This record gives sequence, C-alpha cells and structure tokens, in this order.
Amino acid sequence: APGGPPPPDGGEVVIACGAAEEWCAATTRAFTARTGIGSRFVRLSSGEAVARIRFGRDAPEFDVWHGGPADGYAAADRYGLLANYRSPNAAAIPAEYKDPDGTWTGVYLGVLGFCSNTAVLAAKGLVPPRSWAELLHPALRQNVGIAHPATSGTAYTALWTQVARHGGDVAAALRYMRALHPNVLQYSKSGGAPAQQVAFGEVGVSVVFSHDCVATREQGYTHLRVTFPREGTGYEVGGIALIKGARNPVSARRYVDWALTPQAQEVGQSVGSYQVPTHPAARRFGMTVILSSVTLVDYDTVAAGARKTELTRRFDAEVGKAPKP
Amino acid sequence: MSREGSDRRIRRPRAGVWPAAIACAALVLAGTVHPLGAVLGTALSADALRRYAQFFTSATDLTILRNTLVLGVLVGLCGTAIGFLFAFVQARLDVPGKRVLHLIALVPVVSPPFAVATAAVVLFGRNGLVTDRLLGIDYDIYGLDGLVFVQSLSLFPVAYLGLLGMLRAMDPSLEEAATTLGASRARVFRTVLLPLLAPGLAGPFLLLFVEAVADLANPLVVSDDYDVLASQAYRAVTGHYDMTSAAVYSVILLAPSIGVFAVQRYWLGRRTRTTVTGRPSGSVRLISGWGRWPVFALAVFIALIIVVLYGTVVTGGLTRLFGVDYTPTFAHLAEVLFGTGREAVLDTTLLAVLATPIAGFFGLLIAWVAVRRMPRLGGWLDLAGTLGVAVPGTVLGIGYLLAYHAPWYIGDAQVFPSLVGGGAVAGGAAIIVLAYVVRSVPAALRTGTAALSQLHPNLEEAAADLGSGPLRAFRTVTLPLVRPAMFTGLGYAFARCMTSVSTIVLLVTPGTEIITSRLLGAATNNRHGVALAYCTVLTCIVLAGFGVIRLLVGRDAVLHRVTGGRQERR
Amino acid sequence: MTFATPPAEAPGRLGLERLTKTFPGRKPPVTAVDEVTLDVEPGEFITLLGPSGCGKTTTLRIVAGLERATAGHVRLDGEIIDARPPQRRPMAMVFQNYALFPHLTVGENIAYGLRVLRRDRQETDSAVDFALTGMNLVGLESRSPHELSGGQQQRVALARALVMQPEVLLFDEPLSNLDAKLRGSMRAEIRRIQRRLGITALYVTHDQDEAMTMSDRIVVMNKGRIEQAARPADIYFRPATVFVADFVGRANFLEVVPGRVDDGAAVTALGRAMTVPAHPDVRVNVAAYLMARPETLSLAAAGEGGNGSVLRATFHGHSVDYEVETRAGTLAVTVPGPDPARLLGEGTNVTVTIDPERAYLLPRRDRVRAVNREP
Amino acid sequence: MTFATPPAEAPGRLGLERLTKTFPGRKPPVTAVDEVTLDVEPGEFITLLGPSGCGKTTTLRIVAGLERATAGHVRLDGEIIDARPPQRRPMAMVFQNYALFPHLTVGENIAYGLRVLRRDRQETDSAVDFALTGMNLVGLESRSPHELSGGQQQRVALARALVMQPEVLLFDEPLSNLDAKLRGSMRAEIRRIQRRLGITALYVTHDQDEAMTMSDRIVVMNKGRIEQAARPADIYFRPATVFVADFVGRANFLEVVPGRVDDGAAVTALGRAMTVPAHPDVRVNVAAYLMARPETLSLAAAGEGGNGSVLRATFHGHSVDYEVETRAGTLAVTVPGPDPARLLGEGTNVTVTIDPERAYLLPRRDRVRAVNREP
Ligand SMILES: Nc1ncnc2c1ncn2[C@@H]1O[C@H](COP(=O)(O)OP(=O)(O)OP(=O)(O)O)[C@@H](O)[C@H]1O
Ligand SMILES: Nc1ncnc2c1ncn2[C@@H]1O[C@H](COP(=O)(O)OP(=O)(O)OP(=O)(O)O)[C@@H](O)[C@H]1O
Ligand SMILES: [Mg+2]
Ligand SMILES: [Mg+2]
Repeated sequence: APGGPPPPDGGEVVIACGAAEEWCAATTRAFTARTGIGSRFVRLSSGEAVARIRFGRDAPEFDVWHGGPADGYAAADRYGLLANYRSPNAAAIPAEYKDPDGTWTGVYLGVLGFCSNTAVLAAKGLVPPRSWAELLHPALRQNVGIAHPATSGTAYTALWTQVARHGGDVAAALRYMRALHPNVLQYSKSGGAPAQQVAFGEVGVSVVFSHDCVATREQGYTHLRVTFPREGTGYEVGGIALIKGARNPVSARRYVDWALTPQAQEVGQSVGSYQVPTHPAARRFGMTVILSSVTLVDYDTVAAGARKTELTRRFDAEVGKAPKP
Repeated sequence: MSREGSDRRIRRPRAGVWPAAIACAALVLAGTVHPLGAVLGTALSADALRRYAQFFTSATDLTILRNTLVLGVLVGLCGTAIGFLFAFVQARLDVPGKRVLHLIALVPVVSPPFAVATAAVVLFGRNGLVTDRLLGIDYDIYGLDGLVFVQSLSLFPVAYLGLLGMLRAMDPSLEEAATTLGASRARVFRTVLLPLLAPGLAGPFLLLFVEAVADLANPLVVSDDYDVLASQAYRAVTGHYDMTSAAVYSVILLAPSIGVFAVQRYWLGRRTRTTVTGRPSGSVRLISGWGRWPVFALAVFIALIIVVLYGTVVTGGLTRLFGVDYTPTFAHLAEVLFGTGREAVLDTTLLAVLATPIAGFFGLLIAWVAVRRMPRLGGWLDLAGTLGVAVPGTVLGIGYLLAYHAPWYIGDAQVFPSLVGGGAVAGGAAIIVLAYVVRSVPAALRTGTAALSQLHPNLEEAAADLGSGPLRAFRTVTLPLVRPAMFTGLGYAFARCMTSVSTIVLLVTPGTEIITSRLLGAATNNRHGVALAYCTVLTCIVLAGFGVIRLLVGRDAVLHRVTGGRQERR
Repeated sequence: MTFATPPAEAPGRLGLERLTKTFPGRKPPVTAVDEVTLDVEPGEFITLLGPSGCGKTTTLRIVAGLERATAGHVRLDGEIIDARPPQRRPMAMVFQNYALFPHLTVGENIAYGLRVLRRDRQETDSAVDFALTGMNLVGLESRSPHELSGGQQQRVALARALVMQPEVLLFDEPLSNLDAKLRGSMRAEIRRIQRRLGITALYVTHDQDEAMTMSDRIVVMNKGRIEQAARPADIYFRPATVFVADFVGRANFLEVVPGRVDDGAAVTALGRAMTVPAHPDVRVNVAAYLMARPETLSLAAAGEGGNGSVLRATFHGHSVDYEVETRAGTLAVTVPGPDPARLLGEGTNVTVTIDPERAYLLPRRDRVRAVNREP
Repeated sequence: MTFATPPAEAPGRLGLERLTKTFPGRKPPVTAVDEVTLDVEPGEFITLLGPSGCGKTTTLRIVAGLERATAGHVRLDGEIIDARPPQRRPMAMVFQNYALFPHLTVGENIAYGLRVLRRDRQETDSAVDFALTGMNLVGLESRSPHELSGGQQQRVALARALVMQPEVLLFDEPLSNLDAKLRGSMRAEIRRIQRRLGITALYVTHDQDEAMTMSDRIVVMNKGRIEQAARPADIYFRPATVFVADFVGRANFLEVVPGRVDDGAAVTALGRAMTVPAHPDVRVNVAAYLMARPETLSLAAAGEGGNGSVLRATFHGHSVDYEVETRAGTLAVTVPGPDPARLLGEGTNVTVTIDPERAYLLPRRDRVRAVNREP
C-alpha cells in the first residue's frame, strides 16, 4: 500500500510475459498503478521464455513469468528454474488450474472451440457445427482449418482432447483424426493461422481457441461465429510463477499476489484478450466464454505434456501423411 | 581453397593487413563462432548422440532433411536466376522503363515474413483474388511451391544487385572478342558471360541456400505439410523445450551449408575471372533484337507479381479490414506511427542504423582479406562469417544467451561484462547490434567476394606502388570499384536488421522495442490492418534507408561505354 | 561463240565508304574517324599507320562490327554490311588489349572460335597445335592467361585469331609486346598464313619497319582522316603530304622556291642547283619543301670550309645519327655501318650532300612542326 | 688533421642478390627468375632486354615488392628491403598492362600518388599539368581511361609514375603502344626527368634501338638468367655469348678454327685470312664462331665470280637487306641508303667482304639456332 516502507529489493519487477503484447502492457500498467511498484516486461513465447530463463539462470533478469501455457511452466520446473511460491491468493483458484506443488498457478483459461465462417457455411447449406462428429460431415471436405499438433499448441490441445474424450484411448483418438483428415485443408504450422483462414474464407470452419476467434471477430470479421462441441472440449491454462533467484523477490511476490486477484484477471479482457479468468470472482465480459455453458473434458496437462512427442510422431505417421481420398 | 603462392593474384600478407584481419577474426569469433560453439557444445553430449542415431534412422527425419536440401537448392537456383534475369535486363537489354524495374526489384528486400506470405495467401490462396476470382483455378500456394515462391522473391534482390554491379563492371572487350570469333549472342552468354559471372552467381546461390535452409518465418506461414529442419529446430525449442534436439538439428543444418560453401570455394578457386582491368577497352552493346522481348516480358511479369504483392500489403495497411472491408483508413497507420508502435519504429531504426555500417564494412573487409590478402585465414573467416545465417535465428539467439549472459571472470576480476539483458552493457543494445551485424554480414561478404574476384590485382598493386598502404588502396581503389557490392551489402544489412526477429527476441530487454515482434504480435491476434501497416512503414523506412545509403556510397563509376539504344543513368 | 562466266572473285573485298565515327560523350564531341574511304582488294595486306589516337582502333572496330559508324558504310564483297552483327562477319580480330578469356586456358582460348564453328575435335586439336607451334607457345597450352608474360599473352591473342582463317583479319598492334627477334618470326608467320589463304588483312602497327616490310599498301592516318594510301616505297619516297613525310621515317625539309617545274623541278639547296622529282601540286615560284631522308644525305669531313658542322652524334649500333648545323637549319644525317672508332666528333666541319634523285619536292600546305601534336 | 665525412651518396643504389622466383603452381614449377645478381648505381639507367617470357616483368615486380622472391635479396642503398611492402619503397612502376584506375579520370589517375603523399593541392595540380604536357595528353585530363586510345592509356600510365619522382623508376615496356615519332619524344622526356632528378631506372623494353640509345647499361636476360650486363656498344660489338650476339641486333656466324690467339685471333673466313678481336675464352685450334653484323659486311656486284649470290633482297626504306648464299652458309648483309632503282636482283653474283675490325670471335658454347626458342 502507498506510504509503506520501501521494499528491500530494487523496487520494481521484471516480467517475462507470455501473452499478447497488449495484454502484457495493460497488465503491468495496472499493477504499477495499483501498487506504485515499477514494472517492465519482455514479451516471449513460452519456448523462448524457457530458453531465456534457463540460460540466464546464473544472473536472472526476470522476476516473474506471467502468461503462456502451463506445459512451459512444467518444463521450466523440470529444469529447476522456478521458485516455489504459494501465494495466499492462490487458494481461491480451483485446484485443476494450478500446480499441485504450488510452483505455478493458473491465471486464465483458453478454451478450444469451432470458429465458423457463416457466409462460407451458408453457401454450402450448413450451420456452424456443434459437435466433433459434425466436423466430419462430407460437405466440409477440404473446409476445416486446424494446425499441426507438432508445431502448434492449439492443435496439440485439440489432439489431446480427442484422447481425453475417448477415455485415454490413443488409437481411438487417432482414428478420429484420420476420419477428419479428408476435411482438413492443411495442417498449418501456427495455431493462429486457422483463424485467419476462416476469416479470409479459405475454409468454412476451424479448430482454434475460442478467444482467438472472438478477437478476430472483434476486428470486424463479423461473419465469424464461435461454437463448442457438446462432447466436451479441451483447454489450456495460462500460468504465473516466481523465478528462482529473482533479484526483486519482494516486489515479485506482490506481483504474483496481485495477478491472482479478480481485478488483475479482468484486465486482459479490456484489451481484446478474451481468455477466461481462473478466479471464480473475476467478472467475465460479454465476449468471454461462460465456463458453465461449455462442457470441458478432463484435461490432464501433465499427461498431455509427457506423451507429446510420442503422440505427434504417431499423428505424423498415421494421419498427416495419409492421402486424402 | 586456392593454391597459395601459385598465383600472382595473391600476395603475402603485409603488416598493415593484420589489424584488419584481426578485427574480422574478432568479429566472427565473438559473433558467430563462440555463440555457435556454445550451442553446439550441447550437440555433442552423450544425450545428443542418441538423437543423431534417431535422426538418421527415422524415415520422417530423413524426409525432413531431404525437404530442407531440396528447398535450399530450389530457392538458391530460383532466387539467383531471378536476380540474374533482372540484372541482365538492366545491364544488357535495350528496353524502356528500366529505372522502374530497378526500383521494383529492390522492394522485396524488405520482406517482413508475415507480410509477403499473408499477401501471397490472399492473392494466390484457395480463395485467392488472383487464383480463384481472377483465373478461377483451383490452386493454393501452400507447400513447397509456395515456399520457394515466397523465399525466392524475398531473397533475389541480393543476387540482383550483386550481379548488376558485376555485369556493369565487366570489360566488354571479352564479349566483343567472342563475337568476332563467330559466337552468337546466346553462345557468348553461355561460354563467356556466365563463366565470368560465376562468382557472382555462386555467391548469392550460397547465401540464398543458407538463408532458405535456416529460414523459419516463411515455413511457419506457407509451408503447409512441408517440414524443414529449421522449423524442427524451432519446434524443439518452443514446443518441447528441448535444447539438445535443437542443437542437433542445427548441426545437421550446418553440414549442407558448409558443404555448399566448400564446393563453391573449390570450384571457383581454380580459375581466375578478372574482368576489370587497368586497360579498359570496348563498349557494351545493348541487345536490341526481337529476342529481348520475351526476356523483358518475363522480368516484367515477375515485377508485376511483386507490385501486386506489395500493393496488397500497402492496401491492407490502409483499409479498414483486410479481406472484408476495403474502406480507406489511416487508423492503422496512425497507430503504428503515432500510437503504440512509435517507440518500436524508432528503437528498431536506431539499432539498425547502428548495425548497418558495421555489417557492410566487415562483410567487405572479410571478403577483401579472403580474396586478396590471406586466402587461408580469409577462407576460414569467410566460412565463419557466412555461418552467421546458416542456423535458425532462435538457435543463434540461444548461443548468445549462453555465451554472453553471464559476465566473465578471471579469478574475482570481471574481465568482460554481461551483454544480455536489461542490466547489461548499453541496456542490452550492444548485443542486439552484434546480432544484427552477424546476421547481415554474409550478404556483403558474398557479393563482395564476387565483386573482388573480378578485379585485376594489378589495380591494387598499382596503388600500393604509388605509396598507398593496403587500407588506403582498399578505400581509394578497391572500394569504389566494388561500390555496387557495398551498396548491396549495406542495403541488405539494413533491411535485414529492420526485419529480423527470431534471434533478437531472445535478446530484447524491457527497454527495447522491436518492430517485427510488434508486427508478429498484431498478426497473431489477427489484427491484419495494423500488421500490414507495420509492414508498409517498414518498407518505407528501408527504401528511405536505401536512398540514404545511395547518397553516402555514391553512384557507381561508369567503367565502360554503352552503345545501342537508350542509356539509363545510374 | 560462248563466253565463260568471269571467274568468281576471291572473297574478302572490303570497302570503307566515308566512314565517320563521333563519340558524343564529350564536349566538344570527339570525331575519331573522319570520312575514311578505302578500297581493299581481296587478299591485300593493308597497314594503318598513324599517331596515337588518330582513329586506327576505331576504324578496325567499325569494320569488325563492334562499333557503329556515325556515317558511312562498310562493304564486304560488294554488299553493305553495316547492320550485320560481328559474329556474322567472316572476320577475326586481334585486340590491342588482347581480351583473352581469363577463365579459359591458352589451349581453350585458341580453340574457342573453332568450337563455335563446330569443327570436329581432331581438326580443332591439330589447328590449335599448329598455332601453338607457329606462335612459339608450345608447352603453355594448359596455362591460364594470368600465368603468362605479356608477350605470351599477346601471342595467344594472335593465335586465337589466326586459327580462324577468316576472310578478313584485323590486327590491332599484334606484335607490340614482342622482342625484335620474335617479332620477325611472327611477321613472317602472319604473312605466310595470310598469303597462303588469300586473307584480306587490315593491320594496325606503330612500327614503321613492320609497315614497310609487310604491307601491300600503307594507309597513313591523321586525326581520323586518311593522309595517303599507297605502296610502301611511294609512302617513303613520294609522300603525299608533309605530315606523311615527317611521320613515316625521318625527313629533312629545306625551304626552296622551284624555278622550273616539268618532269622534275629545278631548285637550289645547300648552295647547289639540282633537279628533283616533285609532287604534282608543286608550282613554279611558290615556296615548297625539299624533302630528303637522313640516309640519302652524305657527310664528309671537310677540315676547314664545308657547309655545316656536327652538332651531335648518336650511336645506334648499325648506324650513327648526326645532327648537322647548316645555314638551311639543322639537318639529320644517318651514316650506316659506322666504325665506332671513327665517329665524327661534335663541332667537326663537314660537307653535307643531297642525292637529288632520292629527294622529293612537296607543296607547302601545312606547317611541318605541327606534326604529331595532339590530341 | 681531420677528415671530412665522405659526401653522402645519392640515394637509389639498388642491389639484386641471387634473386630467384619460382611459380610452384605448375608441374614442373616455372622458374621465372633464376639467380639474378645485379648492382645498379644511383642514377643509373639500366635496361633489361630479353626474349618474351624471360623474366623481365617478374624481376621488376620483385624489385617493386609486388612479388616475393623465392630466394635472394633486394637491397636499396645497402639495406635489405625484402620485407618492405611496396608502398614503403621509394619506387614507382609503369605496368606492362597499364593498371589504370578505371574509376578515376586521367587527371585523377596521374594525381593519385601525389595525393597519397599529401602534396598540397597547387603543387599536385601543377605537377599533373606538367606531366600532361610532357606526355602529350593535354585536353584529355577529364576523360576516363575507357575513353582513351591504347597509346593514350599507356602515356597516362607513364605520367602517373613519372610525377612521383621517386628514387627508383621501374618501366615495363612503357612505350610499346606508341608510334615511332611519339616514342622518340617520350624517350627524351623520360631520360630528361630521370637525369635531372638522378633517378635510378630499371627499364624493360623489347626495342633494341631504345635499349641502345637510352641505357647506361643493358642487361640481357635469357630464361630467367642474366647473359650479359654491359654498356650498349659492348653488348653490340663484344657480346659475351652467342645468345647475346644473336638476340641483340642481327649477326652472322661463321665457323672458324683460330690458328693463333693473342691480342686478336688469326682466322680464315670467306676465303680470306684476317686477324679479329676475340672473346677471352677463345682457344687456339678449338672451333669458334666469327660474329659479323650484317651492316659491317660489304657487298659488290661481281659479274662472274665473286664468293656468293643474292638469295633475296628486302627493301626497308632506309636500307636494303640481302640474304647472300655463300659457301660458309647464308649471310645477311645490310646495305644502307640504297637507291631503289639500283637494287641487286636475286641471283646476282656478288663479293661479300668482312671488316675484321668490327667482327668478333666467340667461343662455341651453345648452339646458335637454339636462341629464342621457348618456353
Ligand atoms: N603465375 C604464374 N604461374 C606460372 N608461370 C608464370 C606465372 N607468371 C609468369 N609466369 C612465367 O614466368 C615467365 C616469366 O614471366 P615474365 O612476365 O617475367 O616475362 P617477361 O620477361 O616480362 O616477358 P614479356 O616480354 O613477354 O612480357 C614466363 O615464362 C611466364 O610464363
Ligand atoms: N569512348 C570514347 N569517348 C571519347 N573519345 C574516345 C572514346 N574512345 C576513343 N576516343 C578517342 O578517339 C580517338 C581515336 O581512338 P582510337 O582508339 O581509334 O585511336 P588509335 O589510333 O587506335 O590510337 P592508339 O595508337 O593510341 O591505340 C582518340 O583520340 C581517343 O581519345
Ligand atoms: Mg589503338
Ligand atoms: Mg613482361
């Protein structure tokens, strides 16, 4: 609080930020405004963040890592890069959205959904799909956009969702993907590309995080529509963690504490990032998914991460290379 | 490598050359060798050996290796061919509108990865304006063809500028001699012009090969199912947090690059191709027969594609909603120039301006040391310099982290400060400039090597004989004669600095804003208008930079008379 | 009675018709060739002689088709070939700066033209071998041009053109970098090939001896124009202008006023009356120049008296050049085959005598000493 | 009593000590310069003469520091300068292939070296103007090299070296592309500047007349070695080897066996006994060559009889060359200043006479006709 004794550290916090540029800027600004503690950030994708934290561990430049998928945090933890800090505010966050050991805590949720171009679909006499099964409709041939699970976290989430949906049966999951294969235009490299494809009308529907679709529609691509599969969908958790050996440990803790408050989690939505806050008390804006309206599968982040290499290899061999009939 | 001493081209190193050689060596050691060594160290661990075994037994991985090689070779060939086509039209054809063509050929030097690829999708995609609506064909550019298309287009200007300089400097009496011996234009082209330009063709080929193979951004957007090693390495870092694999991929990626380099040096080292002599004669006769029209048409066709692509980019930046609502607006541009983008634009430009002259200077200097002074040592410098682009940017960035993040101590005394991070020297800017330099040196190096091998050593000898030290001879005689190479080096370096992203991302500090990462951010969020506005601004800045460089470097010296039709001022 | 068709003329008749070449780049523009008109018979050996920069190279280049004339035409065997590109002219040229292909070996350089003609392998090889032998280049065939001395390079350039055996050969100072001995044998070789094959040759040289001994006709050029085109002996002893007399060989000019002109002209020179052959333009009582070559003057020690005194003596091995001061000015006298022990020292009084039959009377059109000043 | 220190010697003393240069690239390696040893006095004008490819250019390049000798040393004013780079040697060179800077104008080319020396503007300008005038290049100063004729380019190369006024000037066939007239005035200009400033000159030429008239000493090279280094008249009349006799000027060789050798040697040639000067190595009763220059032989029509008959006559303007068939072989005879009307036709019987005082007896070490075969 203003007027308190100055913290024993540098009095600022340096953040490795894994979310969108605007999200990071708004969040840090809000923190400084709230606490008076200076904050600076560098935007890094999760792999870059792990690399940078890892190779700079002798003299850490970051205090906090904020945003970006949880599997990155798990990896960083395996390298021993994160400090164990159980924030008092973390108690309010549901257990499935945080690390059991308390190394990282979830701050938002990205929920997988279908992003449809209503114009394209209407021309084919279709409506936006509401189940994984509808996605297999023959009329959607070459009209589904999805990224490659090996290169895109989004697509891997979609793949693991199939596994989860089939009760852990990998063979069944791959069978589904192979059935989907003829409908896929191409497995693009980046997770955002399918959203762009659907916006430009290259495909009729794509499998993306719902907040990406919403953000794109916000841009003015008004013919986009988000739907969710009723069989259940997967999600990604965005985390926050304290970095081991941080130079500003006190301010960093205050930052983590603040980031887990409802007010902090609402900031993203004001700048076009419509991920779902993990704090139950955080307000959801109009665009943001109401979690209760969506069926979520039982998504085991740890297991998903552990089997990623194996699964993507099998996907490559059994699905990706198959000819399209 | 060249036969030392067997050749009167090559003189023993003299005292004055050593400082230059040492400076070059310091740069490549610090900028390339040390960081790469740091990464590749992990590629030699026991853990890594298992990965090699996996790699060479996995059909998928071998396919990826083959894909990579095919891509590199195709892009090398296509890019060099397009560059040569434009240079030939410019220097040898009697056709109108050459200045316009020249300007158009410069534009693709600025190719923020996202821009060209996105524009290409919009135009030539499945629902593309050209492919679908105009021609009504069922074609999409995703895959190898699209990749080659996008990469060739964005890399060919280096080849173009270098070859143009060489063509213009070449002693026309050689071509004249061939024609008086009865050789047709086509035969002169094949038996005299091409072999003499071999260094000019091989240099860009190597550069394009290396860049194509290590390029990451374009494969991410248009490669579709076409996997290449660079994206594998990238994925290992970002998807699997697996540095060892990334390093392994990089080692495998380096092998073909070094191979191509060695072949080129061996092949070119065997014959001299000096065509700029101190006894000029003859005149260039522009081709004015009907045969020029098909060639010209091809160049114009490619120019049109460039115009359309970049026109799309500009349009996208100046209209409300890309692909949907083409109402003009300056909102995106305003955001970039006066809003949140302003700082990124200023920071990036400043850093690029700092790095450009260093890169251009060192590129030429290494070329000079390698071609003229110390073929052995120079050969290694040349290789090390070229390797600066031979690995994916991410991997090099990690190398920088490993090499320069921690200060160096001997005992307790800090002998070298930390270079990476906000608390580092110059707020971390120094290392970014170094990275820029290292990534841009090869262009100047390759075109410089080509241009220098064209100069008769007598010219520098005459300067030395008249009292010039090696560096002065370099400055007053060599440099003005390889001015086009210098322009290419500087221009390309500037463009490269302004647009490079993957290396830098690992080095940026909270204090520095990088335009390309802003751009990619906007693109990822599907804010295409803003992203394309960034591209437009970037293009303008780079082209303005070209203008400034042209002013500083000066016009190319006219070394020969040109006859047969309209002559363009240079 | 039937008439046989006249035998087809040998090919290689060359005609230059009012050729003019102006380089527009400069202010004022440089006119390198100025209305040059010349007819060359098939198989004729013509030498272009003239001061540096007078337009010799440019003329050759126009004939070869490398340069377009600003005005005028080139005819080959009667046909105007101005528009024909160089590769379609049956000519080969030896370039002043050699223009060897740096990426090819000596052998490949020489074989280049034959390869273009798709001569079969064996024929090419034997022609190249032959040329290598003739040009004294045996053993160098696998070298690169940059591994050769200047003179060796020049001979490769020569060989490359000669193997072509074209209708017309154009030589631009092809022997300038060779020593006297080698030059002698090269001259003979060139002449032999040219004669045997009846090739028309346009030959540029600055070596007057070369011009004198090789040429059927010599064309003396000056500032882009032809001053005289004639047989060597006529150029030497019957020059058309003072410029030619002065440029080709050395000449003494004595100002005289002819008192009578018919078959010869009656003049008084060095105090002696004589009758000398005269140029058709020489007029009675109009001042003219009496031209006498140094070697046609004779010199005798005169003790006291005589008509001059030695100013300077220069020893040349095979001869001695004297400069002799006379009342008519300084005269050059060459005394051949001298005994070095019996040179006439400076200051010696001498009598100079003119051989009237080998002197020539020229009209006084231009100033003598303005010769060879350029540009 | 005190001794004054001896006056400091003028700079420019040059010493070549067993210089050898081998180009290793070839099999077998090419030895271009082979143990060349030579001392050059300050201010001396030395000409290197020798057949094409004998190593002249390479020698100059080693002296200039452009090439490193494989063995041996170069001394300048006593100091070994092998390791000194070219720019730190007080020398300037005229390159055989000019090496003009193609991007600079004529004026800038000439001024280049002076600019390097940071001479002030005005001094540079006036030196350049002076050189332009001396080299007959006035009006061309703002042209680019590619806008010049071959001879003009060569003169620029010459001017660029001369303006430097260095201690040592190295000339590599600097006048090869100039006509006789211009060459004459250039020679004079070079000699004038060189003498006035006491510059040491190493001059390569293939023009024997040039070598004879300009040099203090001539060095005749063959296959990388020095055959003889001596004053011009000695080279001509007292050659050290058959090679020199044959290479410099023309020479007749008659096989003789001297019957007595002391001051001169007693021999019988063309049926006449005579006493001729002899090389120190000539031995009694060992076969030797009697060397006689063509112009020292005299020729008289002999009607019937005589000792030879005319094989061929070649007219040169200032002289006629005869080839005369004799019992001792074919002899070359030069008759100066001939009357073209009175040439001796082929087949004419003649008497050839040798002037014994201008003949020279040489030991028979090497075969005569092997001369000038290379590489
Ligand atoms: N780089 C080289 N590699 C191999 N041999 C060479 C090289 N350079 C020169 N030579 C050879 O060395 C010899 C001497 O060459 P140099 O240029 O000194 O001759 P030169 O006396 O100047 O002849 P010229 O009068 O023809 O110019 C020649 O036989 C030449 O072929
Ligand atoms: N590109 C050019 N621009 C202007 N003037 C030129 C150009 N090329 C040649 N000249 C001039 O034209 C004239 C004739 O040149 P050319 O080369 O025909 O002379 P040349 O008779 O061959 O002389 P040399 O004996 O010196 O070789 C020269 O005065 C030269 O300076
Ligand atoms: Mg010429
Ligand atoms: Mg030479």
